[in-house]
Amino acid sequence: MAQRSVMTVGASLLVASLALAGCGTRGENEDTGSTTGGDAKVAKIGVIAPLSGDLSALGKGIQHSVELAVKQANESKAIEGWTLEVEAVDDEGKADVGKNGATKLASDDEVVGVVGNLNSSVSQQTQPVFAAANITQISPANTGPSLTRGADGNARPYKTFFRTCTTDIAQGGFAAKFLIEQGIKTVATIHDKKTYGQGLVQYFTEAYKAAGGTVVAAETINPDESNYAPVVSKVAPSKPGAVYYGGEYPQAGPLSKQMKAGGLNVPLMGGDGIFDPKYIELAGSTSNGDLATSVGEPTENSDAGKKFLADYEAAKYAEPAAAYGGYSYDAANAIIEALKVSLKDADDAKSARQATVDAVGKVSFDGVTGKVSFDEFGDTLVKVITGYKVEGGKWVSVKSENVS
Amino acid sequence: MSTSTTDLTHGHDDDAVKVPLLERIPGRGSAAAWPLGLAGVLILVGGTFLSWSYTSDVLGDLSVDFYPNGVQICMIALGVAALLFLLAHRGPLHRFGEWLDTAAAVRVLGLGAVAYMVITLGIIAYQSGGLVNINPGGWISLLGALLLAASGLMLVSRQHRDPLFAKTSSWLEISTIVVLMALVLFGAAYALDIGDGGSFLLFLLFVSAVALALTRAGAFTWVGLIAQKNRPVLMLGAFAVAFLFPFTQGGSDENMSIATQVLIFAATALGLNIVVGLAGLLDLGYIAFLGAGAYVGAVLSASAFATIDWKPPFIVVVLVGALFSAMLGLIIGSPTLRVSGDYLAIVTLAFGEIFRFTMGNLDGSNGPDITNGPNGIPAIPDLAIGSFDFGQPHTIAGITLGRFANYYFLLLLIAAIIILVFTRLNNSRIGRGWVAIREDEKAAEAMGVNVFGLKLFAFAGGAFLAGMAGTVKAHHDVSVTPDQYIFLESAFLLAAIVLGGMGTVAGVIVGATILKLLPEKLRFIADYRLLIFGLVLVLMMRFRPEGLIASHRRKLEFHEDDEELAQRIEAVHLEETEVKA
Amino acid sequence: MTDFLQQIVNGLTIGSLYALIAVGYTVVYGIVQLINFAHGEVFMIGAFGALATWTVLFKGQTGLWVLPVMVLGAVLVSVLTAVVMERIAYRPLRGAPRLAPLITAIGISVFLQEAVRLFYPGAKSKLVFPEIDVVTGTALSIGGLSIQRAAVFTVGALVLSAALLWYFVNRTRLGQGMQAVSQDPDTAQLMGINVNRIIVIAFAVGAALAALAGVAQGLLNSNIDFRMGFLAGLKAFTAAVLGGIGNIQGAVVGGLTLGIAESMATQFIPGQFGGSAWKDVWAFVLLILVLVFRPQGLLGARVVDRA
Amino acid sequence: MSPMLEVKDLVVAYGKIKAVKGISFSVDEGEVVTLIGTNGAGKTTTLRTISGLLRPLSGSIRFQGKRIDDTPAHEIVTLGLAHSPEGRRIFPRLSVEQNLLLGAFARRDGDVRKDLQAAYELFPILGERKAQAAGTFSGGEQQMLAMGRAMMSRPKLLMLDEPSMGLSPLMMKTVMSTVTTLQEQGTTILLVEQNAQAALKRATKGYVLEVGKIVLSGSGPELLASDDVRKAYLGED
Amino acid sequence: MTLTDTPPARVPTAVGKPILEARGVTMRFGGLTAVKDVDMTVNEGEIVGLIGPNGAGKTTFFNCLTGLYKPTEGQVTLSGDVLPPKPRAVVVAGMARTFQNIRLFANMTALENVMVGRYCRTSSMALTSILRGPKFRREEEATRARAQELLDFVGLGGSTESLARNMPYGDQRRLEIARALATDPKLILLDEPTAGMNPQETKQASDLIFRIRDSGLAVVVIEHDMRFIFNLCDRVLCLVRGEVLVEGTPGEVQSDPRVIEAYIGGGDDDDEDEGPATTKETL
Repeated sequence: MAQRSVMTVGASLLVASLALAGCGTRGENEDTGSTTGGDAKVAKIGVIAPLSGDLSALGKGIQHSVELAVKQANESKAIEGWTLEVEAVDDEGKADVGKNGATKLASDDEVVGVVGNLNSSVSQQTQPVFAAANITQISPANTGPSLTRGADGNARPYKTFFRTCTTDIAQGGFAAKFLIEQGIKTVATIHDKKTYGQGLVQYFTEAYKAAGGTVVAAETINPDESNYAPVVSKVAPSKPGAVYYGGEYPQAGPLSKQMKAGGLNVPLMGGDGIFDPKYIELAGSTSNGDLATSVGEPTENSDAGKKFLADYEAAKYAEPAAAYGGYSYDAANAIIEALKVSLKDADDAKSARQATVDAVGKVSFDGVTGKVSFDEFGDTLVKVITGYKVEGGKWVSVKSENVS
Repeated sequence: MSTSTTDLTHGHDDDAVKVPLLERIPGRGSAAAWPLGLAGVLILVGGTFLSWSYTSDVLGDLSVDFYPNGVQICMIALGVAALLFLLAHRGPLHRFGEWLDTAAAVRVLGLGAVAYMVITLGIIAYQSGGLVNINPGGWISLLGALLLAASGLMLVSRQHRDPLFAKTSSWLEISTIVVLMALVLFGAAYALDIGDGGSFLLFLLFVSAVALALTRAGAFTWVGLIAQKNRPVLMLGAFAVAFLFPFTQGGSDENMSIATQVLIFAATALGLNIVVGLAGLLDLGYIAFLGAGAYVGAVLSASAFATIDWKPPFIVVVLVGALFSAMLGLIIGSPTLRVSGDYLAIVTLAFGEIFRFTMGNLDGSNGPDITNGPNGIPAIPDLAIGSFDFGQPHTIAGITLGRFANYYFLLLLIAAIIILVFTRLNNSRIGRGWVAIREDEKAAEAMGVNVFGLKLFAFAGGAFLAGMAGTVKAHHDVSVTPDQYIFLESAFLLAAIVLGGMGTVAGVIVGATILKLLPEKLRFIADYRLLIFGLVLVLMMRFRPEGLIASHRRKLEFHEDDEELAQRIEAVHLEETEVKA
Repeated sequence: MTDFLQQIVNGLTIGSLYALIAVGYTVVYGIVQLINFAHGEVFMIGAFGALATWTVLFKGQTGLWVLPVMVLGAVLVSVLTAVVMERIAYRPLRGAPRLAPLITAIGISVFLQEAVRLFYPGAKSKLVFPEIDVVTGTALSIGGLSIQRAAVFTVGALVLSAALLWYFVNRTRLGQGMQAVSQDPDTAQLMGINVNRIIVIAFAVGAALAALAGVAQGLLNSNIDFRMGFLAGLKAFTAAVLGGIGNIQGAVVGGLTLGIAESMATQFIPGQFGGSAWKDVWAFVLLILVLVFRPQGLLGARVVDRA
Repeated sequence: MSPMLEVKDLVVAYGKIKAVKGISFSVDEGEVVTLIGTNGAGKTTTLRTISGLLRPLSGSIRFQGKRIDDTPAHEIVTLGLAHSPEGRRIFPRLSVEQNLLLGAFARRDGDVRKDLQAAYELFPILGERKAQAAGTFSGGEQQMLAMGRAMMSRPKLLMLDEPSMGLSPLMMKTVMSTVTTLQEQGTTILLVEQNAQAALKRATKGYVLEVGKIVLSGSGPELLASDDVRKAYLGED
Repeated sequence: MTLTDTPPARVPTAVGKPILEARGVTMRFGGLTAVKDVDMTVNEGEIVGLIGPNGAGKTTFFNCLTGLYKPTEGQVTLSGDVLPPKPRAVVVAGMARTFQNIRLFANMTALENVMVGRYCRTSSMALTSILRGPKFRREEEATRARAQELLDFVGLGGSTESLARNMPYGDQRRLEIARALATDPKLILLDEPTAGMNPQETKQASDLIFRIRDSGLAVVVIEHDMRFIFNLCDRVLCLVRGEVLVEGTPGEVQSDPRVIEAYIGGGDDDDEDEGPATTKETL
């Protein structure tokens, strides 16, 4: 019987507490942390980049640069009545993860624009997701021409996709001219069989041949390996004046070192993928004279660039801005510029998406990497490329040129 | 409690180790245990109605009195479950208690509740900067959980009958299945909706505590039996749940994107399960067959980057992709299936790498231009079957279903086909042949089983199914690139099978879901994901090599020396045959 | 002709690396019939062990005398990893179905890679391996051939280890015990040989050579990264199978053969399917062909199938 | 004096199948004890359990008074119990001398060389071909090697499993006479043989095993004279 | 062919035409001759025993018969057709076997084990199995029925659903025989069918073998248990050191001094030297 009574007590207690629960009040979204006051509407700028895994250093730089731009915009109350927020999503550098992330961003009604992705192969899968949701996507790093120009080079596949970096065509062309000007008429090309590297070498080769140079050898390496002696040995007998490498610094550095150790004592030239201090570290002391191209004026040369670097420093982010920080900052600002127009009369963020896409196409302002504006394909109009050379263990800019 | 000394004769295989430890607990078997448990439940549940946290931004919002949020509701549910078991142990529900090891269930629930509370309070303290931020409700619930755990440890299992032999009416069975299915649907939808990782983790803990308690109590033995008995109902229910799932998403594609990937992954893993789980062949390059299908799908699509001008209808593409994949399976299989197990694993691994390199090379400069090399084939248009465009949202019964939901249904169909092939082959002459080969290849050969033919068939058949899934994947993904088909993906597929359970459909689906869903939901551990993955593989092989939901036979194969297990499984089998007859 | 010889030199260099790693596969397989998939990771960890030793003890030093200490550090770390791995993960699985240790091996492999990536400072990207006087620097030029100094180190390491290993296996008591266990573990026990200990020693010997290979690769390529073990391990396994798994001489011959085959494929396979883009494909095709037509490998004896 | 080897109620099983079903026997110092019986009677299983390769399900094994049923195989050798297994099981890819030295693996003393000489004296053929790979030897030579190898551990008790299996009569004689020699030199021997007559002739004690049980025991000559043994081996009714 | 429960008969049935003929079978491994020039004929309805001491080459000879080895010289014919050296082809041709150490599919039930034996006599392939048409159902039903019939025949009708690994030793032996019978053989080879059995089980085994013979099959038995083999067989071959030493009726073989010598063993004191010392058998 004792059990029975315990039961009754228990049951009545339960009922009582449930009744009490009905009377409870749970505040509607108490915005305690908000600084801009309760009535500001929220629009989000997404970041989609590899935030974990081996590319995370680059991805985090993108994320923080966007955060910096948004923070500055909020501080200056750039858009009246709206607060901007950053929603960062990890794509791990993988297409399917990236697609999930893109879908997640697209399902968030407050997201109007996105900065990303880092990898072209991921963008290929996120483009349609953002396009279907009318969300502006600006990549700070995708250099593959077909992303904006389609298979035939003249049909824009997704109206929502823009980029602040230049394409492989511009870099390859500049590099070709640069080498010819230096009097190097024969070149061996090597690339890593990845989208970026292969594209770069392809457009370089076209431009180089057109400018009268000869490609004496064309090879590839496997980026998972780090011994390139067989390739170097194969290339060396053709006696090239330089090696043009399509790929990134983790392979380019050791390649440069092994080239020189293997008796191929000519400069290695590459694109923005090798324009990194780590390249010099990996390539060692024999890298003096190696060449690279990068997009835009040297960041530390322009006032905007200097300010960006100083601000970034001041914000004390855990990771450095890295290679794509400037482009990401410009991309975020391009979206913010567009939002100034599109959000003006909008009731909510979602309804402003189409207007934002339209407005981004028309922005024009001076950014960290030069003038920011887009052509009819969504490519950046300003195609300033700078050539760099390794001198005394540092990248030193040699010349800049607008190649458009 | 006169039977307290002889209660542990009931043979769960690992009880033997745990008994001495348990028996050393002070107060074990005392009469206070049961009321202590009740008190624990009351305090526990009572605590959930009070605020747990001072700040409002941790784990949703735990700062409001008399308004439990999701995290607290899970705790209430846990308490209610413990209450039911306590009442079944002694009290109004004792009729059920006769069939169940109620003490074990209370023990698991109690310990689970403690873990749950400790983690919750830990998260609150960590995220809001100190233990001060924990409000009294949290401490009260923790106290309740501790009492419940103590009660569970002190309770002694009564002599109970094996639920295997419980005879139940069919309405009870069918309604149990329906309720379980509904819970699965509800739970899945709820879990997917949880935004932050902490809450998701806690929900997982809650689900596993309840599941473990039911297992410990022996309830799953009975569930397994009625599932066998009412197989059609179960299958129907499972598909109904899977079919209804998109409708719970309120038109949002966020989770559907994940769901489609889970399905692609699960379908592929099911295909691999034919090779590994049924035929016992280790394939470490299986992703290549999915890739072969995807490339066929891409090359024959209307993408501007496609290199072949033939644009057949999709159904033809599916067949071509599947056949192409199967052909690759034959090419790699026929010379190498004669080599022994380990070697085969390496050969398939090498084949997977060859596939990836080749796809990266066939770009016009290092080979004929077929795959566009590393750039892959992007911009693959959405499928359109008849007038149904998979790219466009459709509205059904007032609920909008987006692009991914469309693909979800198609993939569900493909998964259903693969499941059908899997189960029917398993229960046929061919399936028996495979088991025989796994058990003793030489004896199988000596009994006239066509060992080589059956292995080759498994290999090519598995490849066929993966190729089929691949063609859909190409359209679903929009682009096909070689870097999606790396070795790690094959390892993941294998892991899905190993984690879930070799040779079972449910196991593989569970495994695939875990491997695809957890990383998405637990993004805060993203960087440690692979580390944990590696560790889990090692631990699984050490402690539960047959996987979470293993087929009986596989379980036995991994426990060659366990005679008790063999007896138990035979008893289950006999009961099942009897029930079916 | 110079091209040919140059590629032979390159092939021998890479082949020596493969051979050093392959010995580990072969020794362990010979004794427990286990493909220790995680052996490539032991090699990687050796390289990191050497780098860590240098960073902690000698940062900035380039003297040749540093090298032996680095090698020692590498060997210690690798051997420790291998022994712990055997004890914790493999030993409990002895007698389990073949699938279990193989999957365990994949798990360990992923785990070790990730552990290094996450917990070794800076290991998320490639790390620069220190330059050491005499063994790195400008290549030697002999009759038009360019020979990297580190290549001399690598080949030398292989020759020396092969000689020591030969001595160990054939002339020492433990080595004899090891041979006995590999031929007949049951009977070996009857001789008073502690089989568990021999298995640990086999893992340790393989790990020591892999560590040496790790140092050699660091010196050769001047950088190391946490992923270097996967492909190297796979190639080394291929080499072990090529030579006849379980056979130590076979591992050496197989490694050198594979290395030379790869560099030859880079240079001499003409047309679209040649060049370095296809060399890995040819290496794996070679593996498959060997397994199909000579499963016992180049030097292995056919094992009589006891019914 | 307690027996040198004492086996009590030994039960050994492979999974569910019991191969040895509770046998007891003992070997005294200086004896030659033989276990005879048909295939599958459990003789080899018994020896493998004594030497630690198999673990008994129940029962005890004592060697010189010390229980050894829980001792690992490689330690049992060091106690002075050597086992020359069925089918010789020499290490085929090692030389004769290497094989012999492995027999002394567990020993730490310096007399190994001396024993090596003793083995070569006992089996001159081994001395003549000490560098040859053992796998190239004929069955009889392999058997000699196996016995020599077992003797290298200086055993107090030597267990021989089917030493005459598959040998020519001439070889068989040599092998069996070696058993006698060893006994004369003071080694206690536990012999498992199918050639019952040869075995019983030398045995001080014999046990007949059938399906895992001892069905008959007695002194060698007793058993040899027994009708039951004849029946067991030739099915004479 | 049907197997019926006829009572065991000690009397040999009428001997029919030869089923299995081995002619001059020789098997060498490297330099060692394991089996030398062995002839053996087995006629319909006959039980032939194969005896010999350990290491006499019985198992090697057996493997030559069952297609595991291809004899170095000589050939084996079954009903006039030369047997291909493939175990599976041998089964299809009509010769089934059991194993010395039981090799059942341990984690399958008794019924499933026997159903595997039906594999080579059934034909439903993938598509049939997936679509489950009437043909599949019929065949599956027939397989099941036949397997049950065979289980009943060997006396395991009550253990249909037991796991093979859970069955007692004697039952496992019988199950192995049932599985072999399921392949519809003309001849069945039993490799030490009573090893490890107690006398009662041995008796049951010989009854079973008689019943198999009575149903029209030829039987070859390898055994060590002499009582068993001399009770059972119509004819016995004694193999010593790879050669046929004696062939004849049980009575003849039993009383042959050479057999006694080979078994109980000519001690080393007997100076009688016979058989070439060159033939050796190793592992």
